[in-house]
Amino acid sequence: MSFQLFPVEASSIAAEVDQLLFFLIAVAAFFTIVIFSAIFYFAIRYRRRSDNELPAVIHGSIPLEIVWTVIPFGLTMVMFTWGASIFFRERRPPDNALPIYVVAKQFMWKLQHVEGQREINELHIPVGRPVKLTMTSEDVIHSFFVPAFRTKQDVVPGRYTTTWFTATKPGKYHLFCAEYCGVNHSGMGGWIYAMEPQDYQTWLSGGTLGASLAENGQKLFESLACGNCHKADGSGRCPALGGLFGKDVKLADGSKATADEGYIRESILRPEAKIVAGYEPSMPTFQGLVTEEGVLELVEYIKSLGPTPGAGQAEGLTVPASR
Amino acid sequence: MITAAVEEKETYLNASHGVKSWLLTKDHKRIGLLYLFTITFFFFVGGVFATLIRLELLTPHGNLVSSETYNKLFTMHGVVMVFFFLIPSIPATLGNFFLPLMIGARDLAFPRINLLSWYLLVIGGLFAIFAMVAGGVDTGWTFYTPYSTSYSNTWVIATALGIFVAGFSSILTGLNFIVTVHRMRAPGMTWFRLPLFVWAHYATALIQVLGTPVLAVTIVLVFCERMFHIGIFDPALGGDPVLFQHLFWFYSHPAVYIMILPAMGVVSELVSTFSRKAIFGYGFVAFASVAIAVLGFLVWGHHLFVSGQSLFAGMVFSFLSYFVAIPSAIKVFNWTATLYKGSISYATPMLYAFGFIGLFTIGGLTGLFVACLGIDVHVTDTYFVVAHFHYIMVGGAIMGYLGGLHYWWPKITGRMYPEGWAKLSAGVIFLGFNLTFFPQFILGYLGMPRRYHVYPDEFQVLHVLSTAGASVLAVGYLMPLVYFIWSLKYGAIAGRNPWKATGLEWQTDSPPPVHNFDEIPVVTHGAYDYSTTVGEGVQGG
Amino acid sequence: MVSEPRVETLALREQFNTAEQQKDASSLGMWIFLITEVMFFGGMFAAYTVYRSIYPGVFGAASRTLNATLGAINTAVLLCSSFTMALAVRAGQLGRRKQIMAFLILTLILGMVFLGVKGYEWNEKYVEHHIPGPAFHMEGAGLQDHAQLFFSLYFAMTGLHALHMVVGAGLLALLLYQTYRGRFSAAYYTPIDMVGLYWHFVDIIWIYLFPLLYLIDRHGPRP
Amino acid sequence: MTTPHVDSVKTYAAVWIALLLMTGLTTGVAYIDLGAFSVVIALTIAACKMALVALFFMHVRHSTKLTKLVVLGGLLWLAILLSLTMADFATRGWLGA
Repeated sequence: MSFQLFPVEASSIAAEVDQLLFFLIAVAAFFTIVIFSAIFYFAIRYRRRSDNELPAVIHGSIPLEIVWTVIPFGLTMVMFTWGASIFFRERRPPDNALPIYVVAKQFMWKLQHVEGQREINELHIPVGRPVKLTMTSEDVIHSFFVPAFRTKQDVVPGRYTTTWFTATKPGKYHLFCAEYCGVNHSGMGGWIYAMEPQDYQTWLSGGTLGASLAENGQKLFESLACGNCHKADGSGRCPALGGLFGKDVKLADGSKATADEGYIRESILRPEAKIVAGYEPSMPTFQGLVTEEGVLELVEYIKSLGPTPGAGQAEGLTVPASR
Repeated sequence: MITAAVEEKETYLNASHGVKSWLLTKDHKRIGLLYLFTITFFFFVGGVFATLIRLELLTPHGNLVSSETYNKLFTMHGVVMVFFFLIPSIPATLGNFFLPLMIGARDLAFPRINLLSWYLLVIGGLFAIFAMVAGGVDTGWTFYTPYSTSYSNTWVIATALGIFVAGFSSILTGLNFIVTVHRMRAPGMTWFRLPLFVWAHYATALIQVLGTPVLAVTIVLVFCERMFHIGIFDPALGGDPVLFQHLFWFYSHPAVYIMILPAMGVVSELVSTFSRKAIFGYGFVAFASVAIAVLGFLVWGHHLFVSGQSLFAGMVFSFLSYFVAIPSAIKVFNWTATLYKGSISYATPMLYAFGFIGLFTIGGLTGLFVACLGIDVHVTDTYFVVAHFHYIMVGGAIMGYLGGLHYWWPKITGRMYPEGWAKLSAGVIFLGFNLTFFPQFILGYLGMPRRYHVYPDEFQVLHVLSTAGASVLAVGYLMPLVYFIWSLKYGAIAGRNPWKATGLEWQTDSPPPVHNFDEIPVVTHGAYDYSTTVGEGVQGG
Repeated sequence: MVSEPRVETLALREQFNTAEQQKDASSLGMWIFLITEVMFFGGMFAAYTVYRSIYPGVFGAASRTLNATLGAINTAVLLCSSFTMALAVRAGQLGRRKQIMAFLILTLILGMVFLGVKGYEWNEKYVEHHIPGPAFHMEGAGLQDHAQLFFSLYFAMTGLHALHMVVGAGLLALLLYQTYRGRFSAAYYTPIDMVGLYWHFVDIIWIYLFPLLYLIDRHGPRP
Repeated sequence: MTTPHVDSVKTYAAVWIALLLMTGLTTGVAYIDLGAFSVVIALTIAACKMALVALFFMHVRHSTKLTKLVVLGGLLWLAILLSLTMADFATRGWLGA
């Protein structure tokens, strides 16, 4: 049985979070010491010596009130700004991040690599490269928590949430579910294996390498006969999907939507929620026909589609989304 | 006449007899005692659950109970402690008993509603007890959807109903207090002569009145969703479970201030009485209570930093959260400054006040950690948060409650508690508390998630420390139960004003007569006026 | 005139010093209670606002299936009942027992008409399969799920509103009985005043429910 | 004891007629396509109706400052609930997250 007092720092953000923690500990320790010593000192120095003693009357001091309002306020604003700047970066994945898809369910983590590897309760990642997780849940809310990376994100059914991190140190780290999810909540954990890039490549090419995620998505696309309407040349009843990902889509009600993972997911499961301008709401829902993992494969397939040369772009497609 | 009459003077305790005279009483003092019995019962029920939780966590592999049972234990611990102990604790017992006395009123504005609110708590409690006996509930006290609406197979509805009914008890108490403070003050009792205990309860009442209805309607919606499968929060119908979290925390974050503000009020009284000085910066402390109540409504989203709430909202809520820190800090500094050049007594209530200030300081300062976005992502839903809110809710609220109970025990019963035992138990509680919860900060930062039945081996040492502390704490909590009961018969006769304090409640008999004062006092001084004489109640002229 | 002071003494409870203090306390208590009611409905208004902002189209389509004419008529009925209630309170202020009774009866009748129309509308929903659940179906709107969200909120909001109406009707009946027994006078009519406040508050909730549920997006999606 | 302010039946009737007219107005306007303004107008009319009911029928205009404060406080708290909740839902996807 090992015993530790402080968690390892294994991601690019971990050291920053810890520095902020040390700042907060320093502030907290300072005030704790000030308050505790003042109480001890006063309690002893001014202890009651006779039962009828009447101490001096003091009502207060405006300058003191100002001092102990302004100084803590200044300190808290430092804390806010510092914490928010870390959070801001933690919540915005870089564009070049390695995508991993996560489907959580009671009580397991299902993780898929773009190359097609599937893992359960284990995730292999390379160090030194940002990894972006796109996550959803099949049932209740879960939370993807890797203490060594100082990162955590709830996984919410019905939508995608994302998180990202760059592992800095090869090793084996705890993965926990941090949002209470039912009977076996505490068993819904696993391991993150951070590996040197070449080891990661070896791991990727080893094992039973099936089709890539996009290839699986293509198979699914074909077996569901999506292509009957979503014709590549744009002549179908539904918009062509080539080059769609990341673009802004003009909708029938005049608004715009960015064709990100969440948009594609919604379009498959609730096709009538957002109708592309110029098209009839003719697509049936695929809820119950496609699993969350299947949807992710389709997302990855649509992502992989470049613009079809010569094909008429769907009317709704306009300028590339500006980030 | 005088010697004979003093012995048999009519008090609220002996004015009438029999079970009916208690169960149908409209006297705020008797209702306060009814609450006292009720919440003491729930405190020990919740305590039994806590004990079982800590025993289970002695070993990492879940050897004592099954996961199912463990989940029910922490859920019922939370539900009982929050809704049936902490929220009613100080306001409904000490507040009920002393608020009218402290403002020089004969009773609360609506005595029948006051009795009704006790019955509502009892009925709510019966629902909750039914749920526990029938098989328990396992959603966590937070009832997050869709687990609570679609997945849990336990007694969610009975528990939710219990909380709903108890919520109305809390609303009615708050309503009663607000009207009482506005309309029932004795002649001369201006707002700035009010004891800070009254200010704190006024602020608390605002939260009870403004926040609790939102919890009530949220429970109604959860109830409908579970019963009729309509979707308000159901992602299968396009509902957003995060909306539930917004509505839940709109109440449940301010609810923390329902627990801590009254304790702060108690501590203001204790610090003043036992250093024989006016509270330093009275106006600042008074307004800090109201500020905490108001600002407390603007910060609920800091419970949702990793929930899928927008990045923008996360920043707004973190920013606003820091504003609550300021009035809390003002209070701590002013209490400490009150000690300066005081005449400080080490009576048991003062020991609790010292304990409160120390533990609340730690609890409050760690609040800065969890309000900080960068840190909270890591520590939320871990034992760090568990430790933080226990420092506030146990280290703060319960220390304040016990301090107040010791302070006013002579007034309530007419008897003194045994000082030696009381000091010992205060010390035991302080030590046991810190040993229980300080290790949990470290556990949390290490990454130990909350609500875990089984945990990795490397966390065991800290868990064992925590459980050891919990056993000490349990002994500390049992001691007052014994000596308080003992004192009813054997305690020394207290007299009107054993602490030589200034408040109006000390100017009437102990225990007080049915209508509190033989003659309604006329108030001529502010609270805590120790400028002329010691004791014998200088607030009334 | 002789009986007036007696009534007043009877009604003054022991914790108060004067009848005015007691009246002020009741009125303040009632207003605070109404604020708790605002927050109670506020939770549902928040849910409504959120989902309407996420699904404006479906909410519009679902809203168009409601019968706006009946909604408007019902609004008028409720406003009339508020008017008669206000007159009942006025009659209370003046101590005119017969007028109080007449206006209370009118208010009660109008309240019943409102509930009747509401019941008729709910029955329409049932016939049209617009009640959320497995049998739910809405013509035209492809998004059955989101339309169910609208109707869940519709039933929750109008249902809780109607429940408040029923409670109000009960209070009116109680007032009628008390007025009949000669409990009230110009010196003491606080209960009529308080029930009046409650009744008007329930009216105000409907003043918002009507446009939010019935009138949003009546003209349909724009080209 | 202060005598209550007794409004004339005429005042009540005028308020009543104004309320009925506004109900007709809001229903009528709803059928005119005003885009986003439809909601604004509907809610403005509702607010006016609420003000009339509160000020006249509920006697807020004759009430103590405290009562007025309670009313405004209640509305403010409702606004806090709605606006801070929407601070999340209206800003999903902002800041590129």
